[in-house]
Amino acid sequence: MQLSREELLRAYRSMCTIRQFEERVHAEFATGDIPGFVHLYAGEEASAVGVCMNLTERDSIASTHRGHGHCIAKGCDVAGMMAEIYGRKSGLCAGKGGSMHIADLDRGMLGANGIVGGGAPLACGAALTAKTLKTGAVAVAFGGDGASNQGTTAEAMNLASVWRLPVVFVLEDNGYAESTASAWSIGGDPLVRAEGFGIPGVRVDGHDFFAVHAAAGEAIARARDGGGPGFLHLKLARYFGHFEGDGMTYRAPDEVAKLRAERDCLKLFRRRVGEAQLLDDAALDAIEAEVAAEIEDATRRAKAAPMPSPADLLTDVYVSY
Amino acid sequence: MQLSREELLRAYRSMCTIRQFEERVHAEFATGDIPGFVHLYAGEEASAVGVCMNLTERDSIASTHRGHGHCIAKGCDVAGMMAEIYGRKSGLCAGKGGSMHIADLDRGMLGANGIVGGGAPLACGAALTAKTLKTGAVAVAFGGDGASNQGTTAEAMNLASVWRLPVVFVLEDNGYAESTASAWSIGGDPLVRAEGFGIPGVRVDGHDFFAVHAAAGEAIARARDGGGPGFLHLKLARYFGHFEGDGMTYRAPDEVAKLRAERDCLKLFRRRVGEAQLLDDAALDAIEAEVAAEIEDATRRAKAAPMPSPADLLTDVYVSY
Amino acid sequence: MARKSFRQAVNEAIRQEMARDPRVIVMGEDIAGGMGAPGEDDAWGGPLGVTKGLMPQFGRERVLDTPITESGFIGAAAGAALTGLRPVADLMFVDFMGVCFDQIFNQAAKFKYMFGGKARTPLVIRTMYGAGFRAASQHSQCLYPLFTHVPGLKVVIPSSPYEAKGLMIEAIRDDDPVIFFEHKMLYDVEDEVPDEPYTLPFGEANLTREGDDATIVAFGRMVMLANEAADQLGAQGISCTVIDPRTTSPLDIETILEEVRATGRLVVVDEASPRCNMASDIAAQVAERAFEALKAPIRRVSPPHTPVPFSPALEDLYLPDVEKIISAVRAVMAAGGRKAA
Amino acid sequence: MARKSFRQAVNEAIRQEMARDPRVIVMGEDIAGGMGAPGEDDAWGGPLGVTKGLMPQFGRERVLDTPITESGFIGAAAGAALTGLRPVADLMFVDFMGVCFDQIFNQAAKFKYMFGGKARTPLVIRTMYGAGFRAASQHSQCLYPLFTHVPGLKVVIPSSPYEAKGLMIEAIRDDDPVIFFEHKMLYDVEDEVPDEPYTLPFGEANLTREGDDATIVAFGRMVMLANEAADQLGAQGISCTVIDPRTTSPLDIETILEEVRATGRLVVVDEASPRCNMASDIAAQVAERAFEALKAPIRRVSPPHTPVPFSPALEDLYLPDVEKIISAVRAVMAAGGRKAA
Ligand SMILES: Cc1ncc(C[n+]2csc(CCOP(=O)(O)OP(=O)(O)O)c2C)c(N)n1
Ligand SMILES: Cc1ncc(C[n+]2csc(CCOP(=O)(O)OP(=O)(O)O)c2C)c(N)n1
Ligand SMILES: [Mg+2]
Ligand SMILES: [Mg+2]
Repeated sequence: MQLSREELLRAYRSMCTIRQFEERVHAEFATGDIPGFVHLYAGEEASAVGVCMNLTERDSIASTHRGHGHCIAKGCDVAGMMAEIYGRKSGLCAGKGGSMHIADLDRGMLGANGIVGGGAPLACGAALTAKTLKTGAVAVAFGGDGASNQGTTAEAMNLASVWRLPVVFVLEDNGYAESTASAWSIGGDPLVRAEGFGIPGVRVDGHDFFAVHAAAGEAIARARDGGGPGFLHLKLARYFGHFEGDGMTYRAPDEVAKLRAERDCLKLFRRRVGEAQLLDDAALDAIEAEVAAEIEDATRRAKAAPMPSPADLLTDVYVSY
Repeated sequence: MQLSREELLRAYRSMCTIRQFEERVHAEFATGDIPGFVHLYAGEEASAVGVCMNLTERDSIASTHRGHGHCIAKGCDVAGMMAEIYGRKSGLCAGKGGSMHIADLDRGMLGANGIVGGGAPLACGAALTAKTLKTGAVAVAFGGDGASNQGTTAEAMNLASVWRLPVVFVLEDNGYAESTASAWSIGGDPLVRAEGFGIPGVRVDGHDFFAVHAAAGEAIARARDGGGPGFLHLKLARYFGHFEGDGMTYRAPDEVAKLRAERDCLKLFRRRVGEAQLLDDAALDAIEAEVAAEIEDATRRAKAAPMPSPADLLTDVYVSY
Repeated sequence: MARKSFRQAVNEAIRQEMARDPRVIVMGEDIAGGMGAPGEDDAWGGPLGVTKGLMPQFGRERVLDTPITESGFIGAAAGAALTGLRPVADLMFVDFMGVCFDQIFNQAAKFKYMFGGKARTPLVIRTMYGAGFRAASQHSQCLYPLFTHVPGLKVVIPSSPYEAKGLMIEAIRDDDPVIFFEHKMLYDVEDEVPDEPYTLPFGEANLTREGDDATIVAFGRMVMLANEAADQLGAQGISCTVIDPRTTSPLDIETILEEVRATGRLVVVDEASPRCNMASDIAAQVAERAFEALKAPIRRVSPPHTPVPFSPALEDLYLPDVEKIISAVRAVMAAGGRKAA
Repeated sequence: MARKSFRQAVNEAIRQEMARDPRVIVMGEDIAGGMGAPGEDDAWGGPLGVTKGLMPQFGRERVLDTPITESGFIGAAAGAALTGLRPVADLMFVDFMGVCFDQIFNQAAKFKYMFGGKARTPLVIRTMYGAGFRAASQHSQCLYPLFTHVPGLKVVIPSSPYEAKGLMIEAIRDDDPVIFFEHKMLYDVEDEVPDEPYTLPFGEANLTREGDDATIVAFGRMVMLANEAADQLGAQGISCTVIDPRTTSPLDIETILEEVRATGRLVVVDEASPRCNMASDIAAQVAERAFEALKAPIRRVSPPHTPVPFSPALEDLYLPDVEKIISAVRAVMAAGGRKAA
């Protein structure tokens, strides 16, 4: 499928926004201002954006602890996200959720998730809603290589298969679950597993936006047309530690530097659109500058925003009680 | 592997014991004397016996809610089992466990299990003990087609694969989980799933004792030799309802009659050893008669045995407290 | 109005709500039954027949059998609730919560709070609980205290067919996740149950007996036993109030406090394991808020701290019964004398 | 004897027991760390470094990294315990219990009873709990009431490095399944901890303060706060006994009753969600068994019935603190006047 110029610009903006957002959170975290556990998505942008470019607001995604990228790709407000990460009342979740629980149901973003493997069943639920109410929507479940071993993932895939749900499972295999290599933790091959559940799958270079976009597009279109679930195994990499504060002693010393130099999804995107003369550098640079301003603004506003008030502690537990 | 005459007699005795035990429990249940939920194994004898003939007392098995056959094949005392099913103090579990929780750790029988999919992780644990203490033992996890979809099964298989545990997973696919057909509930193919976890598997006619025995023997020997886990997909059938009291409206009216006539594992065994002139009818008939006496005796004793005493209610919760 | 069993009452409630609202769906293992089997059309309707007849009426698109994957389908129910359906999911026995609790207590229960109020999770989880069936340690537990502990969940424990219908309809119409406990020994109990739909509010206790001497609070099947105990005690000149809170979360503590203030004596009957259970919860709240009114120690009638035994001889001993309730009431009647502050 | 952090105390206890007994093994996600990774030998030792150094000393055969499959490996630990090992399994955060509770509460906890006494399950599950880390709703819960509820489990909640070491060694030597709760905000707390191995018995409470006016019972990190409250109150002329029960199952209720009989006033401080928690459990037991001695209502200091909020501003409000404990003690001191029986 050929992307329009406008779509390409949108894709680049989205990837750029994720990258700059994460680099900024990384820097701010180091100052000690950002509380709690923060897992950054930088390096994996082609996955979130490549997949979500195929979705509309009616479609749903279930995300992971490493959810900022998925949020941005699904259209969540960046200022609201930053405020949330700072625990402010103006945050997307009013400061109650934090980095690991950002959600925006109006945009079909069903939440980051602090429980590894927690999202796949939820995505099946969203797909079931679509199927039952015949809305034509689809759902996507993002999950890591670590999550791919969790029983909930297997259950969700089997359920999706027998119910023929319009859901696509996206395995973001970034090589590690915390400090554990996916080459060790995954006995066998995820593609074969998917086949074992009766789900067609494909392995894709997760650094390549175009490859992800095409493969996801196919699986999503099939799901939308009633063809049942699909599966993508994306090989990619994260640039930062498992969480902020991780010294990454388990990685090879030059691993990230090499990845940034040779396999960076933004660079690959630029090269590709440049070579094909689809977009020029000026347009892309302009986007980067706009995004930088947006992130700067979001950060400034988040820092200045008020904390929740004491009364907020007790609200939002139930609709009624 | 060629079985000796003595081994063949032992196999037949074991299968016969299971069959007659289950037919008797079925009859006694109908009188209303046996309390609780009872799931009978009749029809599946070739699986339990074909597998367990390859095991010694040092080896462990983890079983299911449909555990009587596994218990007998692993050498549990039949009178103790019957007394347990009647809730008597002389039962194998002192009347505290009942049909769904019969265990005999001295014989490596780690328990029937009321939780579908509960046994596979436990078998991994027994295999880990064997591996860590270098005992040379192996473990077997029995599970049904229903259990094969449970996340715990997937987790256990992956764990066994990456830890290279000496464990064999035996999927007893009797066509149904309660009233649900396995042809529907299993999306995809269990053999492919096993391969997806990096575990070699084989599909076997579960009515054929010799086929099961050979396939299990191979997987168990490989596991024992450090070759890692194995998987068997056995196609077989149960003769009674899911539990006693089940009207089986979901099965075809003549399904069980046909199976009994054409695919009965005891009949197939007799035919096979007769044709090959390994055992004669007289020897097999003698075994049947001996088993009948044993079951009669076990049942009579169970009915006459005293119930646990009130003090038993509070014991056996902890080793010390 | 007609006599209906607890089983029929639950069935009728779901049926009427499904007819009223197309977003109500039902799912679970063998909940219709027979999926993919030769006798697909004449199947179980749940292992104890509670949902029988729903599938023929509403079809397999709204009455969904599932594979044995509780995390998968309970999670799917949570996700469906978050996105516009009103699922009634069946956790066959509450004892199976251990394979799917995460989707209940970390996901469904917390969406609204974690997402800053913007979620709505109209999910009902039906589940069977309780001892007496000779179903042994892994199929006889109560476990509602574990769910009551969790902020974000509502917990409903009907004690009769009438309550079952009204509370189930309320549960389905409620916009929060509700865990609905059905005692397996109550299914055949019969009662007058109105034919038309009706609701019973959550957090409003029901007084099944009124008396002056002692207050008995009981849950689920224990309410029947408490009534029987009160009746026997009444014949002996001790008059008891019996309170059925109907829901443990929210809990109508105000009614309990009021009645305890009137009688000065409290016995709580709870079939759940004794540590951190509903009996402790209520005793603690009363010891804090109606302390001045108490004339005697608060007595709890619960099973011992052991798994549920299989043998009928032991299970009968294990369970609270009318005798044990009567002797607890007699004990609070006999007690007295305390230091003044 | 040297000053050691809580983290070091736990590490040393496990290390010494592994050295003493070859059947002791350790397993969990990243518990050694780096499995299959380039820097395999210089890895985490657990996400917060608690088990760092065990793998270099004992090798990967006894310090086993696992895939993210809690049911799988916790179940494997239970099976290994049943067959001759003494595993120490790491459930990284207790919040993850929802994906593996079955293997804990239906399997490990019940083997002995279901099997008629013939099993032994020397399993330790270490797990991190508690709020204060800004880790939000799914990584900040206490949940020990849920485990305390379950017959067959023992539940240990050390309040200091000294307790952590002695209780961990006891846990590893114990023949029943033990859930060992480590508060993530305690890891850096330091204390004098003997170098040699020692044990602290289960079911024996520790009195960290002695006083005449009121009794405070607190668990885990709350003991520190209770001590601080008692010290401040002491300076103001109110002298408190502080009891650290150390284990909630078994619970040393006798010591609590004895102290309450002496002071007549009880405050229970429990970081767990307020419904069916340890504060209710203890309040209920005391209201039943030391009722005559009580001079005031029993007060519980617990968080509100909400998930743990992320925002520091809210989390600080959510948690019990010294102020709240002091005002609860003041309230029980001020209370008085009750009807005589
Ligand atoms: C059920 C559960 N187990 C463990 C954890 C702790 N944990 C958080 S992230 C993580 C690693 C996840 O790895 P992966 O799925 O590959 O995602 P990645 O971090 O690489 O994006 C672990 C073990 C958790 N949050 N939930
Ligand atoms: C976790 C769990 N879910 C559901 C059940 C209820 N249940 C008991 S047996 C059974 C069917 C099991 O089917 P299968 O694994 O094929 O074994 P079979 O009964 O055919 O031997 C079900 C659903 C259970 N005991 N545990
Ligand atoms: Mg990863
Ligand atoms: Mg089956």
